[in-house]
Amino acid sequence: MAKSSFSKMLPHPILSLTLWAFWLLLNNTMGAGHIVLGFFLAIIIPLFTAGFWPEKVRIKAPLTLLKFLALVLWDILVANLMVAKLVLGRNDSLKPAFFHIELDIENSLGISFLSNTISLTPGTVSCDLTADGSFLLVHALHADNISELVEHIKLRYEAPLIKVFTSC
Amino acid sequence: MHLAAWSVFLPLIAGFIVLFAKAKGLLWQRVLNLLSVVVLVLLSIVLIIESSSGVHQVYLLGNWAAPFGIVLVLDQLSALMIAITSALALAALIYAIATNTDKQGAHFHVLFMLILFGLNGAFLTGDLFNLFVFFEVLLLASYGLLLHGGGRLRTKAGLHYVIINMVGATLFLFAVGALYGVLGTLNIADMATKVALLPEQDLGLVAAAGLLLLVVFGTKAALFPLYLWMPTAYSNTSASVAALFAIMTKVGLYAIIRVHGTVFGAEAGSLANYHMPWLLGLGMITLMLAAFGVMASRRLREQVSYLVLASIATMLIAVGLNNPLALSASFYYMIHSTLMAGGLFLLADIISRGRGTFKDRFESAYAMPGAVLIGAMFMYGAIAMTGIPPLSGFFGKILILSAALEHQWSGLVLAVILVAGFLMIITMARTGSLLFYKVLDSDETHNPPEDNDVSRESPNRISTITVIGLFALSPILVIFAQPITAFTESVAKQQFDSQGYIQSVLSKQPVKAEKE
Amino acid sequence: MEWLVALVIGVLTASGVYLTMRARTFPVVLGLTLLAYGVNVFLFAMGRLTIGHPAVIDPAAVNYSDPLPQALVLTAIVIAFGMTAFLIVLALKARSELGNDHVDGLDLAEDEVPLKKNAVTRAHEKYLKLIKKKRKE
Amino acid sequence: MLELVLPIAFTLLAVSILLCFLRLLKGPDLPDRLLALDTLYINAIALVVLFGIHLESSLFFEAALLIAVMGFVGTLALSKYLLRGDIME
Amino acid sequence: MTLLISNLPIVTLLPFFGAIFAARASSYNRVASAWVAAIVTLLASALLIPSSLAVFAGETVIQSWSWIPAIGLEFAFRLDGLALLFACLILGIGLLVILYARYYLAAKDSMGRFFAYLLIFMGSMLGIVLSENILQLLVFWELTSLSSFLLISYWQHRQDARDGASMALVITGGGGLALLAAVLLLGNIVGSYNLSDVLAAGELVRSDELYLPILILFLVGVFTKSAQFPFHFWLPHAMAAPTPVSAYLHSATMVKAGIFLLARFFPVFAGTPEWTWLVGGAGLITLVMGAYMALFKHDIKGLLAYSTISHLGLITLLFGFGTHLAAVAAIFHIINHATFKASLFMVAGIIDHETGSRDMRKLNGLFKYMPHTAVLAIISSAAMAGVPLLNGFLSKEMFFEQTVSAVYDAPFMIIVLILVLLAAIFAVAYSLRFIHDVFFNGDSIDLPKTPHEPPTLMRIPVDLLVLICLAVGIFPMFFVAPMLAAAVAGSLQAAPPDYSLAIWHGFNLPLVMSMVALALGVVVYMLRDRLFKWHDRRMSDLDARIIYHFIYNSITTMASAITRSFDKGSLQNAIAWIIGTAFVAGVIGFMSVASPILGPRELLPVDGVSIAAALVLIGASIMTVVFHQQRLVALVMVGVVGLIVVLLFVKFSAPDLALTQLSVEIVTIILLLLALHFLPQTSPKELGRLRISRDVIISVMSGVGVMVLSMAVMSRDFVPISDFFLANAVPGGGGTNVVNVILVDFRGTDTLGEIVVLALAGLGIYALIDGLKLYAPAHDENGLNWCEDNHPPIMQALTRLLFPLMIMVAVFIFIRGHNLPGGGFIAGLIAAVALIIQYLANGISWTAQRLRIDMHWIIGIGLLIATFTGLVSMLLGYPFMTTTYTYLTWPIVGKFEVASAFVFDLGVFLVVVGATVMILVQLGRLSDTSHKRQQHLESK
Amino acid sequence: MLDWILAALVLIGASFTLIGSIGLYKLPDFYMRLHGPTKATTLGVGAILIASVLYFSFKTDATSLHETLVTVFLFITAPVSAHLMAKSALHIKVKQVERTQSDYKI
Ligand code: NA
Ligand code: NA
Repeated sequence: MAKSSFSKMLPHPILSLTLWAFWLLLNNTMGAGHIVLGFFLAIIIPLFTAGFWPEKVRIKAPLTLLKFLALVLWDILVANLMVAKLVLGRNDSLKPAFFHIELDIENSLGISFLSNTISLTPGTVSCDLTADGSFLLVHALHADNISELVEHIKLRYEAPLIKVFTSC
Repeated sequence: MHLAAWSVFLPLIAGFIVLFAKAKGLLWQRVLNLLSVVVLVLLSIVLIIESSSGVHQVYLLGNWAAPFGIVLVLDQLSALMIAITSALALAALIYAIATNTDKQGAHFHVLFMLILFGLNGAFLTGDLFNLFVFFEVLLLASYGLLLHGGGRLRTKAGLHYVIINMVGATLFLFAVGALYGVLGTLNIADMATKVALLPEQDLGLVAAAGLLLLVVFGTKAALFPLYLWMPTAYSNTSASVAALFAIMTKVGLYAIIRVHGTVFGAEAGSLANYHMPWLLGLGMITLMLAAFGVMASRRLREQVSYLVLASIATMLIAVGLNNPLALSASFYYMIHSTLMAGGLFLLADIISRGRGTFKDRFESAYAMPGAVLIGAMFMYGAIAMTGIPPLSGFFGKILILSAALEHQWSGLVLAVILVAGFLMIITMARTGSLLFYKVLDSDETHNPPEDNDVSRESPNRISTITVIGLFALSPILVIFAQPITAFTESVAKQQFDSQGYIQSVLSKQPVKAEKE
Repeated sequence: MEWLVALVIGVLTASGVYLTMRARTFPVVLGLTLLAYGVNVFLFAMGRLTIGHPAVIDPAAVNYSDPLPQALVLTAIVIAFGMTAFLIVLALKARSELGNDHVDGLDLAEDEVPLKKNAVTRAHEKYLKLIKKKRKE
Repeated sequence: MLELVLPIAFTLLAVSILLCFLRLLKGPDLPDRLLALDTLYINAIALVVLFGIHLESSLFFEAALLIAVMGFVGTLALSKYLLRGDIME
Repeated sequence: MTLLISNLPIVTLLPFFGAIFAARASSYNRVASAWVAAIVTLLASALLIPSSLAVFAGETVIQSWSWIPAIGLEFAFRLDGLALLFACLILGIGLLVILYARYYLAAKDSMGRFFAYLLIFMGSMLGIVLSENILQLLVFWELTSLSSFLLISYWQHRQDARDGASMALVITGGGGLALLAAVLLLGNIVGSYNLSDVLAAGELVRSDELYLPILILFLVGVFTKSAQFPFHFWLPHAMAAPTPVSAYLHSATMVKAGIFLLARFFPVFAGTPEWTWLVGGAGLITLVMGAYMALFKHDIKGLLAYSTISHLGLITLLFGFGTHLAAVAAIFHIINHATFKASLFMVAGIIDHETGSRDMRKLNGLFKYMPHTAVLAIISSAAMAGVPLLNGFLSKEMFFEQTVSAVYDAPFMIIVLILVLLAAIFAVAYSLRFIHDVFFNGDSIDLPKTPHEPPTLMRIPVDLLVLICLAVGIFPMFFVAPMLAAAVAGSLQAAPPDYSLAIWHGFNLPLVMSMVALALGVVVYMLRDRLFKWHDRRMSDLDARIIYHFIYNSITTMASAITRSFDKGSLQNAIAWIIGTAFVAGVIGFMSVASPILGPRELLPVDGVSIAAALVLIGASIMTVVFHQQRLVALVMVGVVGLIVVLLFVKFSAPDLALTQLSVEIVTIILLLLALHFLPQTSPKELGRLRISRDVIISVMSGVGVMVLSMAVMSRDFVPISDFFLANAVPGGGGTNVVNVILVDFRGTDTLGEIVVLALAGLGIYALIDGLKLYAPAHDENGLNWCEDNHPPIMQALTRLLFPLMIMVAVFIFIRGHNLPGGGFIAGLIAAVALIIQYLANGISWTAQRLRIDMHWIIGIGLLIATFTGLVSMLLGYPFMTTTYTYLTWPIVGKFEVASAFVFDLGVFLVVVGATVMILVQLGRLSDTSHKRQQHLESK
Repeated sequence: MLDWILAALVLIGASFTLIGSIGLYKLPDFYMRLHGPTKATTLGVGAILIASVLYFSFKTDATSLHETLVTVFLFITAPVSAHLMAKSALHIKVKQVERTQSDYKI
């Protein structure tokens, strides 16, 4: 009973936490007033938006997530340098490619994270997701070996994401 | 002065109460709306009495002194405008309810209340940008009302109306902006004091902005060559809206009197009254073109629209004559023409309904039900509107003409007004003859088709009475011409006293905070 | 810098005016949007241009940009948005009532070249016919 | 040092937005123009933040934030338009 | 006694009130209307008696009340001899006509309408003759035109009646307006509109430089009303009226109104060469032409109409002579003509009534069927022809006498004499024709009815009138002298000259002329067959009506042409006019003062980014124009423009504007996309080079104009009121963001108006979309089917993630608005966009299920909050919208501000969210309803 | 030192933003152009934002971290836009360069 009313009050605790932090970041302050205000907002806003989050977000392995994020940030840095080189160089030597990645991840937020990651990292952009959510179409700016690339993505990004997101 | 402010806020509050009442059903909305309009009518009478002292009553919105805050200013002219608006609104509303016009689409009553909010606000505000805002309020409400009910021609007319007014709004902002950029203020009274002190090298900009503003107001007032929106808009909307719209052109005229009259009044140095010749000249052209339009009309509603155009042109001429007597005459004429135009639009609708599938087209139709009464009313309205004795139109015209005698263009003014009047008279005679005399003979070969008979509506008692109610004001204007002209003279005198307005606005002090 | 802004205002106005005078509703809406941009910048510029002095009171600040035109422009932007929204919906209404998107309700004005019929226009024509038929019934 | 670099940075950004604009003009397809618009939005964020540094003012931060939050909505809607015609269904 | 000091207005207004009763009475009893009319007439006559006695005693009765003092309009009446004479004619003949009409009207004619109109006319006519104030006279003058219109068109189903009526109205109404101008100018010279003053100011008027224009305008009024050349042609067409009307209006009274004015204003205008030439000339031509035309009319009423024209010409000519004696003759002839012509018309009516025809070629030998009527007709005609012992003879003799004496004064007037004689000859001829051709001359041909005598009571009015003709003709001194003397005195405003009313003045030139006229008249009539043939061949085409119709049609055509060429119903045209005018106005305004274009203000330096951004903006703006036919591309271009405008606001220290512009920009793009789906994707190409060049010129001009204007302002210094806002924002408004404080406090009413606009847009759009169904394309332009994937899952997932964050941002922006850039409006837009993204990504139904709020309520509550925040201050004795703020200190939280403006801003926030979401979602739903309809249609 | 770091960050940021635009401008087909902005700009903007964080944290007495939010939003939204643009381009069959290797035919 108490638990259910708590979960009604706080349908998405992680979200609330995020929002609280978010609020303090927004205001660029750790002032007492904003800590209190942010706290209330972090409770109220999820209540209002609860309906828009049909499935509960559970993050199983927060540490993995953090590691994953750091990895991605690094990759983005690398990607930038790489793309810069490709862009500034002779473009007719580029070997662009379209290819599908068969997905093992099922959680939609997870798929989205994967898709974003792909788009943000080395020379790839996620272009389409098949209707059943089982294949992601990716475009690569320059791909020497497509299957290697697919493997790389699956191992480096999909695997940790599967760990983090459990589907309901 | 709280009362004057209430004439603005009452329709606003009523507006959203009516919006909430939507859930309760149309009857509630009707009752609430009627009640509010009746209160407005009573309120406006009180305002006229209150303002008759000749003192400008100034209301500091937000308790900020002019020119920093927005002020509402009640003088005799604004009280008069509010009164005319309320009276017209009452008639239009009753007619709309009687003919179930309000059922033809959503939110009629809310729009109706909010247009009154915009109108009364525009009549009271003493701030140029705030005038813009109230203009936009009343315009957007008017878009909704104009389009209410839908239909091919109405939609097209609405499209034109909306786009032209959006262009107008843009011009308005250009003008306000330029005036602010030079004078550094938005308050009309403050602008006047600043213009009077402006160095020669900045005067050209103010002059340009002033004329630009004249174009804006001229568009609203339907001045040549800016009036093209007007006949189609008025002739294609629903009758009660057209009747209410009879006030819309007067808003433009009012704005010219208020803004240009104050900012470019007698004390404005080399720009004093520099807009007047334009008003007079363009007013005369408008009048002639309106008379031609009356002749060229192919539908009754169109014709009535051109008659209204002619009446506004006549007023513009009177204002352009720039003397107190002429201005007084234009106010007398405004009271007359606004109410008569409203009545005539409603009557045109009754006629159109009575003629079945022939509507208001100028073709011979079968005699309409109640033709004798309606015909008599039509004749009455035409007499009033074209300025034939013994109704008020004639007296209004005489007032204007005798005020024109001293003007250097008197001959031309006389000629234009009389010739235009003549053309309208003969055309209206032709119209009446066509609508009521030259009816198809249902006995002979042209038996009215069955379904045609069905679509011919007998005049609804309440709607007929509404028209009669408006028309009955014409003889009152004639019989009580003495007190009424005395009143309009006093209104005009107050307008010529720009200094009085300026002093009152700028000297009003905010309410001091009470001691703790 | 003022010349640049004046030029911008001028170009926005000219483009806006030209589009506003087009015969089809959608370009007119775009024209009015540009015109609104133009007049908003104009109105804003009437408070004179200032760089780096937003009108937010700060004890350290030496001067401020003129806040009044900014407030006016804010109001004007909102109003223009309301008007544009109304107009575009009205344009749809007009298309439904008039059967085309010409501002005067003409299928094809005298000085217009008919468009090549494409899949959509053909389907639309068919649809209009269907409606007509239904109205007759 | 910063004072020296900022004008250069601004110049780079100026060239950048001009390049975006050229793509916008050239197209050839709608997605190209769309991409150019999207890139302009991102350039604008850089410009605004840099401008804030230049003026030593944080009053422009929200402008950058809002461009990041809402700038993509236009792209979203335009893409959806190409996909479905009907963007809200 | 009050009756006696106000009997004149009562006499005048009585018929008007009587008209109401007459109109109502007919519903009770057919004849009741006639009774009402008769009683009213008798009553009015009785009321006039006391004042009449005073008049005969040499007084002028004036009764006046103030009316519109500003212009000198008084409610004023005057009875002198002239007025009395006319009042007697109006009432006396009126009574006879009422009696006559009661029998004349057919069973199916509406009695009520007829007598009501007749009474209105009677009152108007009385008003003309009894008015002391000439403006008031004009009121009645126009009323006679109006009532004449109604009476002529009484048989409204007849084309000739309608045409005749409108022609009469055009001519007499137009003349009335000319008269109005004359009266206004006259009053302006004299300084009063009262007749007493005007009549006393003849000298002043005649010496004024405007005398001739005024005279001409005055005479246009007179001539139109009294059917003088060249305005005579309406009168014959007015004969379409029922005959009592012709008898009353178009012979006895209304057409005499012009003549009345000649008599009335004789002391003011007469005695100048201009007067003589204009009045005399018109009278002479009318006299001769009317007499000639009368002979050739086969319709008996036509004959009488032209005869009337001719006699009116005669009277006019007499006034034109300008001498007092001539005026006496004129006034005398007015009386005589009224009596014999009224009786003749009544006879014509009887003939028409009893035979069903008025064509003299058919009517013959009626004497044997209606001898009594015939005798009456013979006597009246004789009077008309000027046969001795009848009244017509007396005045005609006086007329000849005046003509002869004019010849003595100026020998060339012999031409006038000859013409006058010619007219007299024709008068005899047509009088003879009226008798001979109708009552004798063999048998009738094809008459619809078998003729017989009329009912006795219908004949009695004729009997009485004929009796008067005889009485005056034989005993003029007894029957007419006092009246005539009084009338002459009233007209001349002086003692009457010496004149004699004796039947026998000795054997003089006038008598010879009479004899010659009688003799030659008979001869002319005998030669009529040849004359008719000659007339038909040569003269029948001569008809002023043709010219009238030509002018009338030309004016109508011109009016249409002008109207259609200006008001083409083209929006593009209208906008071009407005913008063109604005440009011209701006330029003229600027040029009207010699101001330099640029001011002395120091300008800001330019930098590279600004140039680049400006280039992008300008380029995108121009590309919008270039690509406007490819709408989606143009829309993208507009998006670019909007973005650069955001940057411009950032650059020039307007963060609030930047935020607002950005949010609005996004919403606008969505809005336009939603709409574009239902519109064609391309516009047709335009060929009209002329139009395009015109538009380019207008646009470039306005662009340059605006650029110069903005540069002119920006290069000048100014002193704005804004320092006040900067100084008072914190102490007075409690906020550091001055722009926001202006919006919610200093100028809160603007913001209130602004949210009302937004609310109205929402409601208006709701109303527009209500029931709107459009064609929603099933595939794109190229025939490509839409993508199956309506809610791409990646977009779905990430936008849901964004939702709470965006709401947080909205709250953030809202709360800080009072002190830092932001505020309710921007926050509202962010929240709205947050919601709209959900609609975009997840679909309407999905989102609506999770957001069960009617946006109407949000709007309403928002307005309510905003307004009531304003109203609360009124309760505390402050003006509307007065704000207040205070600082609170709470534990943990610390010190924070509470401001009423904040609540107001909350109202703003709600309205913005409500209206924006409502607008977009309404549009979004459109496709659903449209699709359903399409399926429905296709399934049929 | 800070000054140098700031300068470097600003310069890196601006350069990468420019490179993104260069890619947008010069790459041969739409799909390839897509890569420029989505990557280069993230780093470009990111670097400038970090510069801003450092700048305001050290120049003023309060730490300024709110710039990170811009990055957060950008990392969420920019790839979504790219994804949708690509999807729509595929849908309307925007051409790809001949040499594109593909297990997928437009
Ligand atoms: Na004044
Ligand atoms: Na939709």
